[in-house]
Amino acid sequence: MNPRPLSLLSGGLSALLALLLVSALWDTPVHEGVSASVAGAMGHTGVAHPVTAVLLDFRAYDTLLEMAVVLLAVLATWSLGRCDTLPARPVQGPVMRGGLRHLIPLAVLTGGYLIWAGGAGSGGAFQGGAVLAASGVMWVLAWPRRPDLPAPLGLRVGVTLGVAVFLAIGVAGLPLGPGFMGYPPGWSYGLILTVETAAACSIALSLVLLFLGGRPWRDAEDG
Amino acid sequence: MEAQGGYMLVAILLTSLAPGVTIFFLREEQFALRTFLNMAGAVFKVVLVVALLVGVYREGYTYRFSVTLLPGIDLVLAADALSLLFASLSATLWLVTTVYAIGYLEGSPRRSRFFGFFSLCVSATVGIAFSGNLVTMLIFYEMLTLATWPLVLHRGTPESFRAGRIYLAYTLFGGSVLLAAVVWLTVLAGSRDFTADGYLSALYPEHGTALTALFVLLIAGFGVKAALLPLHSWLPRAMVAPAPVSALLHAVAVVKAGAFGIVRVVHDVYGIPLAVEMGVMRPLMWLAIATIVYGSVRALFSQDLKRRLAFSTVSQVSYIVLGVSLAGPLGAMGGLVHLVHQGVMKITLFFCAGNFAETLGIHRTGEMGGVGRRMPWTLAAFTLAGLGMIGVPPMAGFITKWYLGLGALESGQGWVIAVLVISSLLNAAYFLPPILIGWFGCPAAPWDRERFRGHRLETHWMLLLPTLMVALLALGMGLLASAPYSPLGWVSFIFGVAPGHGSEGFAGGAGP
Amino acid sequence: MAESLHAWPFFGSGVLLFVLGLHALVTRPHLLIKVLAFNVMGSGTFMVLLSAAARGSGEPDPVPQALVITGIVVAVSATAVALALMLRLYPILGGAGLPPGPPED
Amino acid sequence: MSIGATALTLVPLAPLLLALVLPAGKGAWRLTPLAVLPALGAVLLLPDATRAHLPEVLLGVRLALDPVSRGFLLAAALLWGAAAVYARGDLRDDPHVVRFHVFFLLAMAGNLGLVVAADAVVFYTFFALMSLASVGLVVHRCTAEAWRATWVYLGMAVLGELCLFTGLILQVHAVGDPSLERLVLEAPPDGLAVSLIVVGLGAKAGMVPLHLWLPLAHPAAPTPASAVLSGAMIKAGLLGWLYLIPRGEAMAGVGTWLLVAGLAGAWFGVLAGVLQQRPKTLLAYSSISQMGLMTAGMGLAVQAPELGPALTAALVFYVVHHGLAKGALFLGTGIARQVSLPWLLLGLGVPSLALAGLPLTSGAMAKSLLKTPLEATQGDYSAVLLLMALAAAGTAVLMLRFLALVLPGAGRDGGGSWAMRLPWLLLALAAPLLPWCWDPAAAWALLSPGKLWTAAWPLLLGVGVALAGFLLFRRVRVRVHLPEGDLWWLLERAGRAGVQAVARQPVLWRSPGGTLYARLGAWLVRGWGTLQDRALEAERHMRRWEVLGGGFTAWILILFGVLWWGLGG
Amino acid sequence: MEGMSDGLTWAAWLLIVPLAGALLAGVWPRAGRWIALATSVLVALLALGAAAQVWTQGPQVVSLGGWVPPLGIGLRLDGLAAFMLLVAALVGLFVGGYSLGYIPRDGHGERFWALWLWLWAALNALFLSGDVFNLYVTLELVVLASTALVALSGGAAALLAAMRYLMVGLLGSMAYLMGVALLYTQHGVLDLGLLAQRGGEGTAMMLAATLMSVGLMAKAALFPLHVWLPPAHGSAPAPASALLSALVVKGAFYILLRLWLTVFQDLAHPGVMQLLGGMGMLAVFWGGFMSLSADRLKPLVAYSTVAQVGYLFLAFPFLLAGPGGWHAAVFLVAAHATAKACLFMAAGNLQEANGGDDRLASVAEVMRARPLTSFALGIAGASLVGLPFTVGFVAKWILLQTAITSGAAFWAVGVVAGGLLTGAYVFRLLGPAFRPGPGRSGRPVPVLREGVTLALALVCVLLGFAGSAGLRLIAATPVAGPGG
Repeated sequence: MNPRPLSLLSGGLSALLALLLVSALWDTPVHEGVSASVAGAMGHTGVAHPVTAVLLDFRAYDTLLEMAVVLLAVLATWSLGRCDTLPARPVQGPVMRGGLRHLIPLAVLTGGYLIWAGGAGSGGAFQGGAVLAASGVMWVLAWPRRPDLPAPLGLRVGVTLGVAVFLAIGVAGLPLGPGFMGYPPGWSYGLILTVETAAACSIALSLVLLFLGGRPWRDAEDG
Repeated sequence: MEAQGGYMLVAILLTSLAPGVTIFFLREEQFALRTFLNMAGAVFKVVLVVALLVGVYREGYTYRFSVTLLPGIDLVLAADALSLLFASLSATLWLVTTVYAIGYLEGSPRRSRFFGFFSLCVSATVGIAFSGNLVTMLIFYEMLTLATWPLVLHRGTPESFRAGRIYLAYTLFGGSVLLAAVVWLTVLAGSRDFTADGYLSALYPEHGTALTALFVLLIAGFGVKAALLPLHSWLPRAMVAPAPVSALLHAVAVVKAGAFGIVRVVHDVYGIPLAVEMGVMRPLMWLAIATIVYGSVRALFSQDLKRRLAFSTVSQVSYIVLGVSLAGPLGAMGGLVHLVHQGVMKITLFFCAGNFAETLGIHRTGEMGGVGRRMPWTLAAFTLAGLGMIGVPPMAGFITKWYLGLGALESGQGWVIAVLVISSLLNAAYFLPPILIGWFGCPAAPWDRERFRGHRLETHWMLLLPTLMVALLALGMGLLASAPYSPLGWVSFIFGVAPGHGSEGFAGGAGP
Repeated sequence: MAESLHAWPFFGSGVLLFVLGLHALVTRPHLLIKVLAFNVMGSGTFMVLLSAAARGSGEPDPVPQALVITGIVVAVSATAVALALMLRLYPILGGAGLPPGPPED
Repeated sequence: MSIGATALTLVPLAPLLLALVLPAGKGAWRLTPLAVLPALGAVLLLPDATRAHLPEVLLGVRLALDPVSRGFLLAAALLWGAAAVYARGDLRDDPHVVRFHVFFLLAMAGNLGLVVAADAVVFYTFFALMSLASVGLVVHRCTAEAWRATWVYLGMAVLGELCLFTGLILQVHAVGDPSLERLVLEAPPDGLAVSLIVVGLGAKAGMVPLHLWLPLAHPAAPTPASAVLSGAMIKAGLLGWLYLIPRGEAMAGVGTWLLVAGLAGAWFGVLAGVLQQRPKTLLAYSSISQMGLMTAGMGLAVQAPELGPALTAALVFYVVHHGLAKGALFLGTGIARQVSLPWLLLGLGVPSLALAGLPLTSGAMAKSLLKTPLEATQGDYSAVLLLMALAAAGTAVLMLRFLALVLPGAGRDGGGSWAMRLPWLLLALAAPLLPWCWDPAAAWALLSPGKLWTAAWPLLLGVGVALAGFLLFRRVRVRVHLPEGDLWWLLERAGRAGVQAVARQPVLWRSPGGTLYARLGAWLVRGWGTLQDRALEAERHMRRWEVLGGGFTAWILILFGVLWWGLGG
Repeated sequence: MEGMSDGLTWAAWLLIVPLAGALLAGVWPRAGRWIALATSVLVALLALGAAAQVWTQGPQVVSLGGWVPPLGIGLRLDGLAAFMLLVAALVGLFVGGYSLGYIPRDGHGERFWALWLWLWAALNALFLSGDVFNLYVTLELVVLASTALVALSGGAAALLAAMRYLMVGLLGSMAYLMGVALLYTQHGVLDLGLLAQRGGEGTAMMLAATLMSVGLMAKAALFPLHVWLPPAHGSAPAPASALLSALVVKGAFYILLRLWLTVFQDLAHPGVMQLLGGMGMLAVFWGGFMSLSADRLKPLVAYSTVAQVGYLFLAFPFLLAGPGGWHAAVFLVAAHATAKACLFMAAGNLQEANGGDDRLASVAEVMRARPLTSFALGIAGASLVGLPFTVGFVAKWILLQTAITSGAAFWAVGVVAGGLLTGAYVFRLLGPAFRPGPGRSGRPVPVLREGVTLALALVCVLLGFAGSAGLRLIAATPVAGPGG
């Protein structure tokens, strides 16, 4: 079938689906969802901001798996092969480099603040990590020679750090705290903070490596 | 007697299973070890079966072994008189056929594979014989398909592949139908052991149609291997297999498994009274009669010797079904005793066919002229077995015909004797001519592939000895029919009738 | 019903994004567009989730927000793997569109 | 097992064992005559009503010796002995001598066994053994004529056996016990069963419509074989009738039927015999005629139960007489060319005239024994007696025709060992001596003038007719020649024509499904091929991304539709 | 229902060990092979322990981090989950053993271990998770790990197959996520148990059910959406395709079954169930038919997976048949997983021995010279067809029994006909082994690999006797409503 009628058909079907979705959502009841019980249990989390509490305390297991997804993505891209030299067309001229020389420290600072602010307001590991990753990417783009990244082992440890720390703390919850992925009472704020910083660093490193799109080092066999 | 010695049954199964599996992994040239394993397994199995025979006959022990397969469904091995009849047949004939096969396949390739599957097949047959309920029988029944398919393909020629494909199509179809039927029956009546007069009578009134449909499915499932009329055409095609395969499988193991299954279903699942009440016996009899006549007619017109024997098997196995469908003790005795007699006689015929083919390269009945001069002993065995098939006394075939006749009269269908007569006539028409031209004719053309010329014996001793042994066995079964350990004696023991003088109530007459 | 009314534009746009993404994913052969379409569908779903959270009278329910954050991160990593694969496929397919039939495997 | 019982079992067992031993030993076939000794011993020494019972063998074997079977056994034993001795000389240098003697001994065992059998199953077993073994004798020479005779004989033997089997099984079921005594007494007058038995045994006894194999088999078989075939084996049919046909009023129909068939056989035998060219065929027709008389006697015995015992005794004597005389004639014909005329005249003349009923010979006594009970009772059997007498005359004509055929060839080849002459002469002597040693009183009674005349006039009439016939044919020079196996010759021709007619129709012979199967097979294979291509095409089509994605959306809508419809939207 | 602490420990450790193993293998790939072996043995023992726990104390819902479900995430350690964990552990153990001989020791091979352990961790998380959104994340983990495994062999076909697999996977996940969003909008709760209690039959619930079901059917390769499976499983390395066919496809089916047993049980209308069953039957015949016409070993086995998945979907029409109707299909998962894994391993052996070419004609020669692998192929094939003495026979028996007790006899006919079709293509696979002519043993294949393949085939036979135990374990699943 040439594309013409097929796209029409798919368009029609999608429109129909849209109508269904709207009609379904139209008569869904309004409810407070879980926010009431979240507010109620905030006291024990040692964190002020409810989203961070949900993310890192109530549904900590989700976040662990989510960070695992990022790590697995990196491993998957590495298993596809080596990344070619980047970028295809380096950015010439002093403006980029000059600007970046001031911008990157600022970005790192904001990232750090975001991680810290996560405890009380909106922010946290992922947001901070994202900003750090952005600065990393800009740095890689600006200085196009082979990026002098740390040795493969270092990279691997760095990427795995976030998940490893979170898992270690989760396992510690078994004997000490209220079971797996539970923080021992009173310790939750400190632990959440460590998890957040480790997660932020790992995510930042992972995103930069994902941007590179392959193994940034020469393996034994791909000569 | 409480059930004990269940492990004896497992031991009997293992006597062929264990050597079978080990033989698979032997290299081709480990000839001595393979022969030893084969023979040891066969002899040991016969010894165990004899021990069982004595146990059941003299002390009346019951042997039972069960392992749970599914909640409410067990794998049960039980040795009652009927199962011992079939088991002893398979055990003795396996011993004989192993010797024959070793002689027949001397120097041919892939013998480890052959003997491996050969032993698996016998363990499946013995498993069917000793199975205590329908589920176990179904399991061994399908295992038999798996074990026999490679044997049909053994030669690897294109037509053996075609035969294998057809064989597989039929038997897999039969297996599936049987599986569906057994599951349905288990759902209806639970998986219960075989009992003397069946265990379905309680269900009859309200599950009437279901039971009839089930009966049809069960008979169709077993009928495939028993080569009943519409499902028989795999048997003549499977004749491309080597002689020992067609001898043991298509004369004894496979075909008898089907017939044995039908006997079990009619006697021990439905029970004769229920089957008669449901009115399924009459169509079964008509099916058996149609197969008998059709088989004999096709045999008459087929020139190839083994194909003729195959069609004769198709017709002869339906004697057993006819006997069972006569719904009387005498008819059933005739059918059951034919289970053994036909096995022994047919295996003699196949051995002789194998000898003719192997020694003189004779494949067609027309080429049998003057064989009597060159291979008198084999032709004598062929004559004995041929006369037995026709039902000439004192051979074993006559005993069957006699009891079937009496059974027919006893159940009021006297006209069935006409069928027996027609079938004997047809048998005579296709067995006597080859025998006659064998003894008195002269060879049309010189035998091209003549082997063993000038040997002391007319052919390899491992081919001749088994042939003569089974021929004498066939004669003995006929001649000494009333002895307690003869098939007729054992069948009378099964039905609790005094052996001899096939009419009820007539004591065997005190010896002088 | 009043509260759900004022959330209507967000539900509507969420659904619209989802459907547009689906349509583009289905019809456009170009791999990059497919990956983008996949992200559009993702954001459409997240929009629906967030508008469900924002419907309430008080401040929005935190759980959907956490779900959305997790969803975004997962979407990013999936997109990254898809792009890496696409880069590897580019020389093989000689164009970024999925071939009509399968290469004779 | 008492001595009597062992002796009785040895009667059939001796030839069986010898037959099994024969192929092994080099010259063992020379011992064949010894196999008869147990039978002779049993006839002479064993008392009446000796019983033997082997419960283990077959379905319980029972043997017995009673006056009737003693007579038959005597005839069989003497005849088989003589033939065996004759065969030693006749077939000495035949290449297949061992094979002949094996089948000879098996047939002997069958014959002797069925005579002493006291159980229906045993009778049937030995009957089957005898008829199948004798096939080996008939086909021995492997000439075209022999094969033709064999196929006919085999076909009729198998048919006869099966009829007998069915009849027997019906009777045994009715009575519930296969022992012959009870069968004869208690068997219900079941028309079907009895007629099957009559037909089954009739095929062996050469009853008229079923006699076709006799004239074919006798010339084809070697001399000793045809002697025994005609002398002893066809008597088995008569013996079977005696054992198995129940007596009683209800059997009157069967009786008359037998009588008519018997007389017809007697006459047919004579008429067809006279027109034959070869002496052995002539003798075959003479056997048919004699058996016809005996069947008639049997019919009378069945019809009139009160005459039963007397007639049975007469039949027994008749069997012995005919057996020995016919045996002598056959053996004589065999060596006619090596014997000088006077010996031949004596050796053949006496038995042939005895057959015709010459006074002072066993023939006269046999016929008179047969007639006296008829004359004695009040029923008027005059018509039957007349016909019998005329048949006797016919036999006389036949015998003279036989002598005319055989005597000219006397002494041509010379030689001929004593081993062949002795048994022949011995049998020939039996004709005059038999009445005296059987029943001297009756033999004396025969000498009375009345009895002499009743025996003599049919003979004289026969001689007169023979002379007239001889003169007529000499002048007219017409060669009337009836082909051997009269009716069979017609059947064969009709059969061959029928087969050719069928073969010409192409439709019938091509296997019905031939082309149909081939076409069906080809169509199936083609269909399968196209189906596979279309499926692969559909699969490749479905693999395109647009189709997959579109299918996905469509699938969502379909499922939602079904849910909506199902849950009552 | 509140789980005692040991319920949580078993479930937790079943998540922690594979995750830790995956992390270690990721960081230290050179020692990946030994880490993987240790992890697989450990996880197998844990799975046995969990099964024993469920067998004795019965099913448990365990809340993570001490937060009770509406707030926190609950793990469901019941009969169904324990059974699937056992199957995953069994297949994982044997695939591990097999991979020791399959994966080369050089750099390229090392990545397999980490990806495999990630897949195993993801599957364990998937089987245990009791939260709808958490299932989404585990599904994503499975998709990424599987894509990487498919793309591992690096050929053009493999990369394209991986891409197509990823696309379908993501499309399915996105539809699933929209379903989750609808559920949350409707009920505001994510835990399976709580959602089941709320139930409801509004359009939102219906649409959520549709979206999630179709998404999962795409990932489980049910008939119309199966086209990505044959190239993916065909071109992946043997241990990878064994895992994909035996476990990954079953994961999607597991979630679908879980949803229809709990969340959507009110929607389980006979019409829908018959539709799903019907598509299952279509898949059986289409898969069987395509296997018959495949001329290479791996596509033939891959299409056979498409067919066998069809059998699994028979669970849905039996859902309404009465209590425990769906147990038969779940037991079939075990039967198919073991048989299919063994078939793929044997196919791998033969392909490598035949120098990478797996055309049926040329593989036959190698078959004849390798009795061990052909024997394993025979037994696994027999188990697939459902011939006696194999776990396949027991599975087919229970399936037929349920079909007949549920009164819908035509499913029984479908199962039997499907069995015949399976028989056709399995014996087409085995046929060449009996052709005459010399066998060519081809390239050397490590004995360990052939040994492991045969061992798994023998496990297929041994499991045949575990029928009643398996059923009893599956039955320990608390399900309210019809499917209970």
